[in-house]
Order: sequence, then C-alpha cells, then structure tokens
Amino acid sequence: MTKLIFEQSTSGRINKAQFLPAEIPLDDIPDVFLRKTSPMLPEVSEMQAVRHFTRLSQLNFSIDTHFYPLGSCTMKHNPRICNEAALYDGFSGRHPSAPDSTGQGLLSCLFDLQEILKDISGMNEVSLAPMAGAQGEFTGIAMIRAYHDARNDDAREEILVPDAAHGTNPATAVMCGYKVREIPTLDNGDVDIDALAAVVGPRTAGLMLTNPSTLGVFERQIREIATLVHDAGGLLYYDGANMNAILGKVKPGEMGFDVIHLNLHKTFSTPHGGGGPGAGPVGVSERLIPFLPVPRIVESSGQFTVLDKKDCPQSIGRLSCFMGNAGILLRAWIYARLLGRDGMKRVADFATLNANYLKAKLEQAGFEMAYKNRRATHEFILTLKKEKAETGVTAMDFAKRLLDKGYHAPTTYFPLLVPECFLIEPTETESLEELDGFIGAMQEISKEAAEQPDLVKSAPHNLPIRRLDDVRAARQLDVVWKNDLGDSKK
Amino acid sequence: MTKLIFEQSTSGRINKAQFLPAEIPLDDIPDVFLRKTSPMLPEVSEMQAVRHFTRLSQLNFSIDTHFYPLGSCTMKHNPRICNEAALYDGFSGRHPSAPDSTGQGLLSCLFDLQEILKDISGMNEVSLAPMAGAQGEFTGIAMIRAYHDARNDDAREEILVPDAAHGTNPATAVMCGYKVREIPTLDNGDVDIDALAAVVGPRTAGLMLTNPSTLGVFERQIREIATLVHDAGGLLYYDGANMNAILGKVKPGEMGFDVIHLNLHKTFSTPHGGGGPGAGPVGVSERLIPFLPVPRIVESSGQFTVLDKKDCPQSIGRLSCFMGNAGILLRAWIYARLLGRDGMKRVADFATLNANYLKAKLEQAGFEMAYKNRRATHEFILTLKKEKAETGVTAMDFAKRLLDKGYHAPTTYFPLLVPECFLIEPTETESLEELDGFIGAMQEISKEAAEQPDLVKSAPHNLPIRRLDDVRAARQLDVVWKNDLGDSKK
Amino acid sequence: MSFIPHTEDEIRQMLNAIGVDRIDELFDEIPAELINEKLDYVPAAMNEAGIRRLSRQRAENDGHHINFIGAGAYEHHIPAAVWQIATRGEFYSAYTPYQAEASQGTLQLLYEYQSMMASLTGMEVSNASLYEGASALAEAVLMAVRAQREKQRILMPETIHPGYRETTETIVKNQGIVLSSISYSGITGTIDLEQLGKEITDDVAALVIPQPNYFGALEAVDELTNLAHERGCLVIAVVNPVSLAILKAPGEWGDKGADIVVGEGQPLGIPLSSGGPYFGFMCCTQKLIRQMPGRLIGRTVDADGKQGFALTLQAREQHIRRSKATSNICTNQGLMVTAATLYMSLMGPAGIEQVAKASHANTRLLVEKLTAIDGVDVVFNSPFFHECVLRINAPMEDLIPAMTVQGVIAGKALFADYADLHDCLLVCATELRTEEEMDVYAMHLQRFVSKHQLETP
Amino acid sequence: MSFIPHTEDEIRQMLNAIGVDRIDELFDEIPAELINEKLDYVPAAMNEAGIRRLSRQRAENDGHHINFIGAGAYEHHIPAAVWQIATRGEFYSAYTPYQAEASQGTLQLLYEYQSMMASLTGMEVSNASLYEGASALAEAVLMAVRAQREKQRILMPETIHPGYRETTETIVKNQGIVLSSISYSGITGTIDLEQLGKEITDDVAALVIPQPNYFGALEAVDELTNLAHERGCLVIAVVNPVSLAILKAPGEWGDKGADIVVGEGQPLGIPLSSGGPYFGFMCCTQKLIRQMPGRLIGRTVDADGKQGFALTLQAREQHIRRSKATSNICTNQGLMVTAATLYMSLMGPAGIEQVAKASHANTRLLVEKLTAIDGVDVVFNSPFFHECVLRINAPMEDLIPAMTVQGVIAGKALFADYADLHDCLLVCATELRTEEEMDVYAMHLQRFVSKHQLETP
Ligand SMILES: Cc1ncc(COP(=O)(O)O)c(C=O)c1O
Ligand SMILES: Cc1ncc(COP(=O)(O)O)c(C=O)c1O
Repeated sequence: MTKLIFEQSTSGRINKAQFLPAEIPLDDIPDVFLRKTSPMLPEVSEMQAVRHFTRLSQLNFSIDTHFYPLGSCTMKHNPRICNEAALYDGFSGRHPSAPDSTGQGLLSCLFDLQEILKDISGMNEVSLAPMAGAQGEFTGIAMIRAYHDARNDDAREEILVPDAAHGTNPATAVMCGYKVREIPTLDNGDVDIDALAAVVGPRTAGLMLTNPSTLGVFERQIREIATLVHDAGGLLYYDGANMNAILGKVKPGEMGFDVIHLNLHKTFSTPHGGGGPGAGPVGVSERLIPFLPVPRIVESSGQFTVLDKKDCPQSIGRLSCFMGNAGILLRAWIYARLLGRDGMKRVADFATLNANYLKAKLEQAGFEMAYKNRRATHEFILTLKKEKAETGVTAMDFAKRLLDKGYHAPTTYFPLLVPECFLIEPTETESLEELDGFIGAMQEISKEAAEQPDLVKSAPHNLPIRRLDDVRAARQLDVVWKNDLGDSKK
Repeated sequence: MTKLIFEQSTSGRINKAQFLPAEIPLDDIPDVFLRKTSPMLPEVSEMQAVRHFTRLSQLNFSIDTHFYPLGSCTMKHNPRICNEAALYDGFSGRHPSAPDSTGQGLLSCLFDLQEILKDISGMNEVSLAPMAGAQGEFTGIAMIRAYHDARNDDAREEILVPDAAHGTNPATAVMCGYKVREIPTLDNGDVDIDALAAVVGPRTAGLMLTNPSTLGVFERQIREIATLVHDAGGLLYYDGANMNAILGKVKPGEMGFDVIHLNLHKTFSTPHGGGGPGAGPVGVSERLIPFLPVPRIVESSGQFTVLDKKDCPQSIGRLSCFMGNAGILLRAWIYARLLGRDGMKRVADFATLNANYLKAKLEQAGFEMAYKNRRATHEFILTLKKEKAETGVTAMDFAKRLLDKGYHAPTTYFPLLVPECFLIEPTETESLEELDGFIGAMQEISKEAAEQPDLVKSAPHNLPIRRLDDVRAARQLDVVWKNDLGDSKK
Repeated sequence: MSFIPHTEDEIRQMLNAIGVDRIDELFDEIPAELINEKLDYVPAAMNEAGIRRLSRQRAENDGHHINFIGAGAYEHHIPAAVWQIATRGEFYSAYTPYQAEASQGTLQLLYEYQSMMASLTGMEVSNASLYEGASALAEAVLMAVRAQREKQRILMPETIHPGYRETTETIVKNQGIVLSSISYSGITGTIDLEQLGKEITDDVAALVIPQPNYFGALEAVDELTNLAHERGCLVIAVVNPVSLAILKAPGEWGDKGADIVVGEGQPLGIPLSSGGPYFGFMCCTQKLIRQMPGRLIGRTVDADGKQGFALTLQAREQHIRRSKATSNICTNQGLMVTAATLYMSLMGPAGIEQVAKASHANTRLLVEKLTAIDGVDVVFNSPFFHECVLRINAPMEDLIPAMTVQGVIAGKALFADYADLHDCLLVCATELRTEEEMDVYAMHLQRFVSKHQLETP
Repeated sequence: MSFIPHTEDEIRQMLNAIGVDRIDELFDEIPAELINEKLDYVPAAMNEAGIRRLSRQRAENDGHHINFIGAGAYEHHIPAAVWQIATRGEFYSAYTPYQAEASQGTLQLLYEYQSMMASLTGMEVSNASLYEGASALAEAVLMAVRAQREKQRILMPETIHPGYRETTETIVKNQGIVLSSISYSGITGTIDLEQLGKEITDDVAALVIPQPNYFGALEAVDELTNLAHERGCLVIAVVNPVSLAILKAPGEWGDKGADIVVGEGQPLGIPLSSGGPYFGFMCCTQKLIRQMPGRLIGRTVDADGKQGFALTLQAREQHIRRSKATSNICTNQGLMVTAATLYMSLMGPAGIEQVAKASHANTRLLVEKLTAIDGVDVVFNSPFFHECVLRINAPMEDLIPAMTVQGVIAGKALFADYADLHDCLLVCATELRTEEEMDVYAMHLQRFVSKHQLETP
C-alpha cells in the first residue's frame, strides 16, 4: 500500500525549484473575486513527488512490462521514437491559434496521415478531428444525420446495432438523437440477416457494424448487409476499432461502408496511456464529404491550411476547441511511416497468425471456443462456462489468477452474448515465447481450478493487493480524499 | 527471476525499425580481416528489449524509489531538469573534436562551473578533466609529484594516508608511484597528530585527508596538521567526497589544502547511474596551477577556448581522450545554478541537520554510536557490535532486513576501523517523515534481532530474491553467459 | 518496417499448430473479392533513423515564436519531472484500469487527481477526465438537461470561448437542446445582466458561466449563480484551473456554489502541441454524481482489508448501460491526467498560486506597455485574470502576419467571432513571458501601428 | 533554489530532538575561523524555468553542423528506446550495486553487458566498464605490466589515437613504465613491421595493436599478434566495438588471440556530447582476470537456489585491497553501460553489422566524392573501416574554420599530431551521413581548394 500523496504532504512545504520567489500583488482584483482558502494540493518536495509517482507506476501492468491480451483494445508495442518525436519543441510548443504559417511542419505530417488513412480505409476523405473511437462514432452518426436532414429525409429515426456491438455504438446513436434497434447474432457469430431484413426500412437512418465484429469473427455477409441497408435508404457505419485484423488486406470502403472511424491508439499504436488519449479519425464516402467536422487540413501547392466552419458551411461543426489530439495523430503518422506500405499488411497477417495460433493451442489444451469452427481474426473468444459449472471458478477468477502468473487478463464478460467469456487479442508484436507462456499459464490455472478451486477464486495472491471489493467501492462511495484538517486559510 | 536477454533471443529475429535494409558489399576488405561468426548479441524485438530492461529496472532500489542512506555516497535527489537539459541536441550532438567555435554554449557552462567550484573550494584554479573521485585523486597526487619533480625534490616518496581513508586514497598513491604510510586514528575520530608528527618528514610528498573524514566527524586540528605537513615540505591533498557537509560554510583552500577533488556526483547531485558516470574536478592553490591536466577551458573577451598540452607545457597531461565527462559537468552546472549562492550553504545545513537528527533519535532508541560525543557531520557511524554479541545478528543482517522494510542499507563494514558498522548519510533532500520511517524500521529490526534472530539473519524475505551466495560467486566464477549452442556462422 | 518478432521457423511452427500452410489461408472467411492489398498512397517503410531525421526537419519548421496568445490554451512552465515520469512505460503503455489489482498505480493516481480537482474547484466530486474543455462543456450541458428532465434550454453567454460554443452546439444539437445566447456589456466585457434577467425563464436547464471569460474579464459569479439558482437553473461553471489558485472556487460562488464545473486541463502541465492532446475536467455536486459522464475511481479495500482503488459506478457508462449510458465516452485522456497530477504535485498550492499571480502581473505589464502606444487601447473596464482585449487602430488582417514574420505571435484577433470587436486583439502573457519579450512585442507593434494607422479612428 | 523539504516547524522539532537551538550549532566543532559563508562568484539561485531557458539558449548556440569527424568518437543513430529506458529513475538514480538483493536490475544488466562484450571481442571475460577508451588503455598497460612482472616496456605504435597515447603516458609514467613508439609505413599507414621487429625485445611487456588504427586503416593483426606472442609479449588490442560486427574479433587474432582488449564504448549508443560521458570497455583472457581492474559481476544463486547476480572478485578492488588494488577506480560509467546494453539489444547482431557496413560504404562514397576534387588524394593504400586520411592541397589551418562557417565539420586535421601529415585530414562518414550531405561537403571543399590551392604541391 502506497500512502496517498496527501498523506505525505506537510503544510508550508514548497518545492522551490518550481517557485517564483517574488511577492506579486493582486491589488487590482477586488476581493469578492478571490479565493479565501488554499486548495488541498499536495505540499511535497520534488523528490517526494518523483518517488511517489515512480513507485505508483511500478504497480501497473503495462505493455512495456507484461503481455496484455485485452481483447478489442489492440495492446501492441508502442515504439519509443513516436513519443520522442511528438515531444520535439517545434511540435509541442506551438499554440493552436498561432497562424498556419507557424505550423507547416505539423500540418504536413497530419495531411500525410490523412492520405494514408484514406488509402487503407478505402474512403474518399478523412477528418482527423475526433479524439477517440467514441467521438469518431459520434461524428459518423452525426454526419449520417446531417446527410438525411440535408435531403429532408426526416423519418429516419433509428440506428441499427448488432447485439454484439461495443457499448459505445448504442450510446453514440442516442447522443445523436436516434433510437437504437438491436439486431441479433447467429450462433455462428454472423449477424442474423433475416432479423435485419425484418427491421430495416424507411425509419432506418443507418447501421453500425464492426467487422471483424467484437466476437472475433469476420462478418462474411457484409456485402449482402450493405445492400440491404443501402436499398432501404440507410447508410453504413463502420466501427474500425478492429482494423488491426484487416489492415492492408481489406478496405472498409470496399465493403460498402459510407463512414468509418479508426482507433489510432489501437491499430496505429499510439499509447493507451492508462486510458487515453486516443484518436478516432473518420473516413467518408463522397456523399458525406460536405458534412465532415472542422477543422480540416487541406493542401495547395505545398502549403497547408486549416479550414474552419466558414469554409465548410455544411459541416457538422467542431468537436473540440482546437484541433483534436494533434500530438497523438503525430505519433500515428510516425508509426505509419515506420510500417510503410508492406508493413501494414504484415500487421494484419501476424495479428491474425498470433490469434489463430493461440486459439488452436488453447483449443488443444481443452478450452472451449465460443465460435469453434470460425477462423479467429486478430482476436477470439473462449468461454469458461464449462469450468464454471464444474469447479465454480469463473472467468473473473481465471482473470485474477492470470495476473498472479504475470499476464494481464484478456477482456472479460464482453461481449455480453457469450457466458464467462475471455476476449483474447494477442496482437502482432508478441513473440511465440510469450504466447506459449500464456498458454502454459492458462493450463496451469485450469488444473488449479480442478484441484484447488479456492486458490483461483481468491486470486490474486502475488500482487501488492488482493481482490478488491467493488461492491463496497460503489456502495460506500469514496471518490475524493477528505483532508480531516479542513482547508487551510491563506 | 528474470530470464537473461539471451534466453529470449531467437536466431534470425531482427528489430526492423533499427535495421538498414540495404545489401551492403564489403568487397574492398580482404577476407583475413573479417569476422567469420556472428557475435552472440541478443536477437530480440524492440518490445522484448523494452520489456526486459523495464522489468529489470524495477528490481533496483534507487533514489527515485527508496531512501538510500549510503554513507560517503551522498545519495540525494537528482533533479530531473538536469537530465533534460544535458540531452538537448546542441549539447549532446556536438563532436568533441569539432572547433571550439561550435561549442561556445557548452564551454560557457563549463567555464561558469569552474568559477563556482573555485569559489566554494577556496582554490585558485580548477580543472574539470577528472572523470570520477578516484581520477581526481590521481590527478591531485600526480600534480604533487610533478611539483616536487619540478623542484628536483626527489627524496619524497611517501604519501601519508589516515587509516580511516577511503580505499581509493592508498590505491591512488600507489598508482602515482608512491609508497603509502598509514596514520592511525584516535578513539575520538581525529587523526593521531603525534603519530603523524613522528612520520612526517623529508620523505613525505604529501598527506591525503578527507574532512569531514569517513568517520563522519570533522577533523578539528586540521590547521595544525596542515602546518605540520607544510613545514616538512609536503603538500596537502583534500579528498572532497564529503563536501556536502561543509558546502558554502568552509572552504578547503582555507583549511590549508593545496589540492582538492570534488565528487560532483555526490555534492552536485549528478546521477549515480547504477555506478557512474561521475566527475571529479580538482582545485589547486597557486603553486600547482602549471601542473593542471589538460584540456583546460579559458575565457577571453567572451570567447571560450580549450587549451591543450602545447599551451600548458608543465601539465601532467591528459586524463582521457577528450574532455572528461562533459555531460555530467553540465548537469552539475545546472544544479549549482538551481541552488545558487544561498542554496549551497543550505545543503550543508540540512545535510547536517538530518544526520544529527537521525543520530540523536537512533541513540535514544538504544543504538550505539561509534563517536558518541562528536557532532555528526552529514553522516555518522553506528556500531552494531553489541547487537552482534547479544543476538548473533550482524551489521550485514541488519542491512538485509532493512531492504525488506523498504530502505536501502547504509554503507556497511566501512570504514574498516569500526566493527559491525553502519555509515549513515541521509542527505538534505530527505524529509522528516522518511527519517522517522527509517528510525522505526531500525527499531523494529532491533526488536526482531532480540526475539527472532533467524528472521533477521535470513533476510531479505520480501525481495524478488533471497540472500545471495557471494562465496559461490567468487569460487565458481560465472561472469559471462555461455551460449550452449555456440556461435552462429555468418 | 514493423515490430513483428516472428522468424521464418516460428511462422512455420505456428502455421503447423493451426493446421494451415500459409498465413493467407487464415483470411479465407473473407470474401475473396474484398481482399485488396494495394496501398498506393502509403509510402514505403522508413527506419527509425529516417523518421527521426524527417520529424526533426518538420519540427524545425515550426513555431519558435514568442507567443502572446492564450484564448483557451496557455504556455506555462512544465517541470521536467512531469513528462519524464508520465512517459514511463508503466503509465504510458497501460490501458484503462479494468483489472484493478494490476493497475493500482493508475488508479491511485486518478483518485489523487479527482481529489485535487475537487479541492481546486471546491466541488464534492470529480471524474477522471473528458476529452478537452469544450467537449466537457457539451457533456455538462447534456448532464444538466438529464438532471433537469423536461428543460431543454441552456443559456450560453457570448463571453464564453467561441470554440466552446461551437463544440457544444455540435454535440448537443441532435438531442433538441437549445443554446440561447446572452450578450455582453460593451463596457465591462461581461455578461449583460439585463438580457440575462429576461432570458432566464422556467424552461432553462442551466446557465453557463465562464470565469475568467473569453475576454479575460471576471464575471460577477456570485450574483449570476444566485440568480440562476433562484430561477431553478443549474449553474455550469467553465473555469481555468490555474486561475483557481487565486480566484474563488466555483463551489463557493453565490450562496450554494456551482453545480457542475468543467474546463480545459491543459494549463496544468500539458504542452500546447497545436491543440492537443489536452484533457477536460469535470466536477460536480455529490447529488449529480450519477448523471456524470466518464470514469470515476473509488477507494475501497481488498480481501485483507487493505486500501485499494477501483473503477466505480460503472453502471453509468456505455460498456454496461449501453444506450442508456450518461455518455458514449470510453477512452479518455488518461496520460494527460497523469501529467496534470504530477504537475499539481510538483508545483503545490503555493507554486500554482505564484504562476497565477505572475501570469496576471505579466499581462498587466504587457497591457501597460502596449497601451502606451498611440492607437492601442484597453476595451473593457473589468478586472481581468491573465488576458485582456485591446483595440488597435490598424488593419488586423495584416497585423498578425506582419508580427509573425518578426517572430511575435501577437494575440488572437477577434474579428472572426465578434463583429463589433473586429479591430480587437486578445492578448496574454503567462509567467513565462519576460519583460524583454514584451519590449520586443511593443517595439514591433509600435512600428506597425505607426505605419498602418487607420484614418481618424 | 534547493531541494530541501523541511518546513520551519519540522526544523524546530528536529533541533529539539538533537538538543540545540540553531542549525549553526551543529557546526561547532569546526574551528570558528574556518567558517566562511561568502560566495561572491556563485550566482544567485534560479528556478527551473529560468535554468531551462538559459540552457536552451546556450545549447542553441552549439553545433548543428554536418559532422565528418570520427577520430575516436562516432555519430551513430541511437534508438529512441535507449535513453528513454536508461534514464528511468531506477537505473539513473541508483548507485553501485553493493546490496545485491536490492540491485538485481543493474546487476543482471551488467552481467548481460559483460557477456555481450566478451562475445563481441571474442574474449573470455569482460569487466563492467572503465572511464573511457584512452584511460582503459592505460589500465590495460598497467595490467600487462603487473602480469608480466619485471617487464616495464610497452610498445605503442604511432598509429594509435594520439589522445590514447597521451592519456596512457599521464597515467602510467609515474610507475616507471616506458612507452616506446613504433612508427608507421608512409605507404600503408599501418605499423612499420621492420621497426617493430627490432623493438620487440625481451623487456617488452606488451604490444598495443589498434584495429582499425587511428588512420582508419586495418593493421595486420594476425601477424602482429603472433609476433608478439613469440617474443613473450602480451597483446593489448584497442578496437572499435561497432567495427567488430564485421572485423575479426581480437580473441581470434593470430593463433592465440589478443590477451587484453580495450576500447571506447561510445559508438554503442552514447551521444557525442563534446566528449563524455562515454565508457571504456575491457575484456581479457580468463587467465588474467585477477589482474583486471574495475567491477565484475558474477552469476550465483540465492538461499533458495534461485539465480541471482552479485559483485564478485571484489578483493581486487580498492575498497578491499586498498594500496594493493588492481586500480583506484571506484565509480565507473554505469549509466553509459546501461545505454550500451540497451543499444546492443535493440540493434542485435544484424543491426550492428549493418551499421558497420553502412559506415564503411558511406566513407568509401565520401572518399570517392572528395578525391574527385583536384588537389585531394588518399594518403594510404590499406583497406580502411570507416575513416580515411586525405591529403589536401590547401592551407589546413584555414580550411577547417572556412568549412565550419559553411556548416560542415570537415574532419580532424592531423598537423598537431603528425608533422609529416601536416596537410592531411582524417574524415569519417557513419551510416547517418546522407549522400546529399556529402555533396554539400564536396561542393564547399571544391570551392575552397580551387580558391586556396597551394603552389605546385
Ligand atoms: C469495438 C470498439 N468500438 C469502439 C470503441 C471505442 O473507442 P474509444 O475507446 O477510443 O472511444 C472500442 C474501444 O474501446 C471498441 O473496442
Ligand atoms: C571518501 C571518498 N573518497 C573517494 C571516493 C572515490 O570517488 P569515486 O567513486 O568517484 O571515484 C569516494 C566515493 O566512493 C569516497 O567516498
């Protein structure tokens, strides 16, 4: 247990290296505007801060320390050069409202990235504005809405979403003012086309689809689905979070999608940062171009310009005060240039090879696959319902026990369709040794579950902390540390 | 246990991001010059390397993670700005043999540092060339020799060294071709002046002294000692490794020393780096200036120039191929500028306050001090001989048990004069909480030693590894990993 | 180039285990006509040395100008330790702390962050971040509307950053929410209280109050808050976190304090980076916690009763609640929050207070120096924090590029957003601006204005 | 400014515990007349923002030139991961791993380093570093003399780096060791075998063989090694570690291989930094291990039989053996070795081999381009690794500054060290030099030479 930084704080301690020693008067600001008590920020030395956060960091599992096969999240290696270059002064020091002329270097990188993303997605235009996958979805659905609105096609008030979809999909549709209609999934993992056909129609604004889906399989009837939706006047939204599976092999635009988002923090390896920042650029087909969000970056005879709402009258508008997560886009650009044309396809090849290898070996080891006769894409689902029935050991228990053995757990209990599920995504950057180690750990746990289930049910045992009480966390809500001594007067 | 990087290596694996893909011929180099087998370097991916070394790093105690009161080593906080600035392109990218005109920025920093060191040391000139304390010592003694030689004072073949001295002192004297004569220490920690008087004479080239000494006390009769040695025609060398105790309070030049070295990695907080690099500048009194090593940095109307052997005919010469540890000197300059004039004195004040506080509290807790009635300087010695006699628990056992409790051990078994000793140096950058925590840990161990000595004797228990077999390490020497498969043919 | 570790031998071994001959076979469920490996617009691979060279060249092109723009993003000193530690692999390359036991580092840090933000804003709770300031305001608006049920109107003063207004518009408009403008006084540069009095009717869910406002001016937050509360309206405060070291915390505005507080976290240790990544913060009253979007970390205990941290109230979020979630946000701005937490810890309350005061004092000094120039005047008479609007008697469209050429980014011109301020410039001098830099600015501005002075202003 | 965390309250509390009133009293054992707190030449404190600004300004002054010097320090690409990881606090702020159990990270890394260096050099053992290349040679000389007992003479060819010679001289001369010069052939630029044959007599402890030598030329290492061994002399090899990816390892020179191998570690991931910090490496035969200076890490087991690492053979070192130690070295270059180990791991054998080959090929190309200029010629006819001596028919004292002004650092002029090569330049083009940069060099050189050509060369 590491003491809270507040518990290491002593009133009156000043980190002098960060201090401006002058006495600065505030005599021109009337008292009514001023703060009377100091905020409860830590009063620690530089060394205390460095030590505290260094030690905290060591409590994390991360890509740089552990295999992290979190399904749907594409936890692949983050090349260190991306971090270095994004922090170059010229890039990191420029003010977002400075004239375009002072940012030609950055803008050229971002423009290049747009071109690369257009090509791999097979779309006609790309906007880099959205700051994460969910905002990319929002952007896409808002554009679909703007498109229908522009044509006065007002009756379309539903977005169709397969029941296997990521939670952001339905949540997004609602944020855009749509009703959500779920489409069931067949036992083989494909969308139930008949069910889709039954609901698609004049009220359909669009369909959101992830392909490969979050079930770890490729939707084989994607062309038929596209035709169904298009024929009914709806548009197709592609959730590109799983692009790692098909990068350089299949272009979503050619599957028939009208708009897609890409999760650069997944496929393009920008760091996940303990929960972001990400970047969720959108690509669109011709007919949606006018609606793209601003700002947009365009090029003309070697000069890069940022377009605003006044240049793009039909734009759905702005998604952030400035230019989205520019520093993340820069990292993605660097990554894309490192991979290059051939490297793209190799990502999909090896992400798929690793997933299928793991799937084959785990299957041989006796684990049950949710979609047995399907190819794994870049990920696959294993269900531990048999283990649970026989030993009482749940997917959650397996997950915690994996931590003990030095592996981050796969995504658990998502997608919700599959009971006791593990969504496993090894990514292309993991080595065979690491995969074999993981397989070994799974086998060990399986054995432990049979022989000493309590050991597994009470895992983890080897971490700095044992299993946490989530129920208490929610019931006896404690989300802010309270200084028992109260705020200090200034 | 972390696998060796070689055990993670697979033949044929290439880290492509670092690879130059071209086929490059070597047709102009005859075969006899060429290597036939590949060196056994690891063949790992970038991710494997990052993961391996990140995990290894976590196995270390360090200033950034732990209290590290290693006596005589001054393990204080390393400000992070020093690292940042030393890696600025302009500084880190310049070739050492490039013209001086291309390095005026760096040279100005180094020149400033020389001026600062002159002032704090009270010496007349400073050379930044030596790369660590031991090389500073070498430089100093070599200059003493050059001085005597220049005066044809040939009979001086002995260097006097107190028995409490750091091992580098006698080793240095021998490297300079001198015989070493040890001077005993009194029970109160001071040098035995009578013994000194008895041996000092025409054979005395000089005396090496650390003040405060490695016993953690200030040599009170330093003026008398200086007079004794000077009167006999010898020179005084000051080992400045303990400068942290008197920075901004006492100038070694004013104690009567003719030459001193400073350990910048101690007093000036350059990082210890798991064992260096350091920097050991020397300062000299007027009469030794001609003998200073090259290169030397001089200024003339705002231009900085590097002087070479041809400019300094009496110089003892060069200590390294280029300019010493320039990047470390830069860090020291930054640190010195952050501290500033007043900050210097505060270092000594608070290093001393922390040491005396620890000493007082540990004494109150029942621990025995080696030099009870003396003030602690920036460090002090505690002897565990009573504990050993009563419980069998040694200083080494205490040290290992401290690791269990999250504290790096003090320096143990040095100086050799004091049995079962702990040389404890908290430094000025540690907070009261941290000191109190350490005191608490010492008390706990003391209790454990009495009640369950085996627990302490078999410590550590909470680290990734238990106590290591040093004897086996030396007897069954294994200093190089052997690839059982042999080298691979090219 | 790529980061794939597989050797030929290993590939073969893996294909054997799967039971196929070639990797291509693994894609055999994809309709063949969809396979398209042509990538004409993706350049060939570069190695790291190459991309470093290229990135350096491009970065060198970019802005080493002296910057006097604030307008929503501020150039403050960032302690070296902030990014050296935030980019440690364990923070940099982890993801959302779903497995709490293996993520205590991130979780405890986020709990500490929440505590710091709550205290800074004077609110009861804080979430663990949103994308950035403007979209955080949009989320606050949605949250207010949820909390206020039937009410669909939000009062948005024109003194809010135009980018916040536009972003909020984009995000909330599809749900039928109406953003009503409130104009500002041409004298004070703050919300027109008269118009507000008229607009603030029963159907208003919330009043948005920026402090300092876009013009740098200080709004009468106590009166505004009380007025809103009297009319059954929630108060959404939009604040600059650094200013809160000296300005009254929203939790103490008026009698009851603001209900929701959002803002741009960038001033807390995040580099300008042409606009991102930054992070949005959001704090609110305990009462509204279940309406709050985004992640929330709670302190709890483990099986041994030891303190630990975990994601909590996840039932508000999209991955559990799906279409009924409080927002679609999933990935947020974790790394930026890590940096901000380090920043606040390294600066401490005294350090941030000095930054705020010095930025204020520097802007005063700048305004003094610039208004000493004939044809340059202060527009509004309110006290300001660290930004100020100046009217300049010279063609604004030419002024900005002319100053840029001299190495000075003069400020943010207001003509695009405020017709009546077409000849005005919003300037800012943080603690990093030196007097010499201000003098350089003043010199060039003086030259420009004397050369281009407009006829009889 | 300083990094002292104490508050006034705490100071009082601590003074109380000690039983004094003021901190000054703690210094009461120091003779009063020695206390002197005047520091007139130390500037007042700066804060971090100030020192960053100042350091940036000074760094901007410095060398962004295109560099064609090698001469003992080489500009290679350094993977970004090297320093991001080497400067992690746990490596950066730890010290010598005296407490093995709390230092397994550094210890295992050093063991891996030793293994890599031993393999690269083809030797049986390696230490954990010395200061840098030249002083490592001095240590090797001392070691050879210790091993050879009575013999006090060392043969030092003039083809060794002059800085190595001078450094060795400084360090060994006080022990009465004699360094005898061996001249070089004006045709091949390698050791004059005839003179060597005469000098290599019974009293010689060791022959130093540089490969490649200072001129970049390849010495006949097999013959030299065999000759030395025949005469009862040890062989001290001085090598460039990157070259060893393609050149024969010293352990394989001649019939028995070199006895001691030293060199400059800088090419393995260490920035040029105006000359340091770098690190010296030293490898030797098993037989000589007890004569070796510096730290040594051994693999052993813990109380449970688990593999672990510890400092070993410390009895050779000064802290145990004092005046009888193999050297006075204590602090060495740990952090640099950490970086080098990362470098070798990230590059792998294939990566370093390509660096070596590309540096060789680039230097060939450079030499081709430069010698195409009238008045520029290659001096020696031996094969070279990645450096070459050119004779230039123009005043060398003017050439270097003139080229520097054009942004090109032309090479290392040899006039200060070799009278007969007064008109010569040692040039180098590593893998980082592009053809365009070489063309820039060639263009400026061409201009200079055509303008300043000396009369009838
Ligand atoms: C399938 C899918 N869609 C959408 C998202 C949302 O992306 P983000 O977290 O970047 O908002 C995710 C990621 O979590 C995802 O896996
Ligand atoms: C008293 C004393 N003298 C000399 C030295 C040698 O300094 P260095 O290790 O820098 O060579 C040390 C440090 O270890 C020391 O403590």
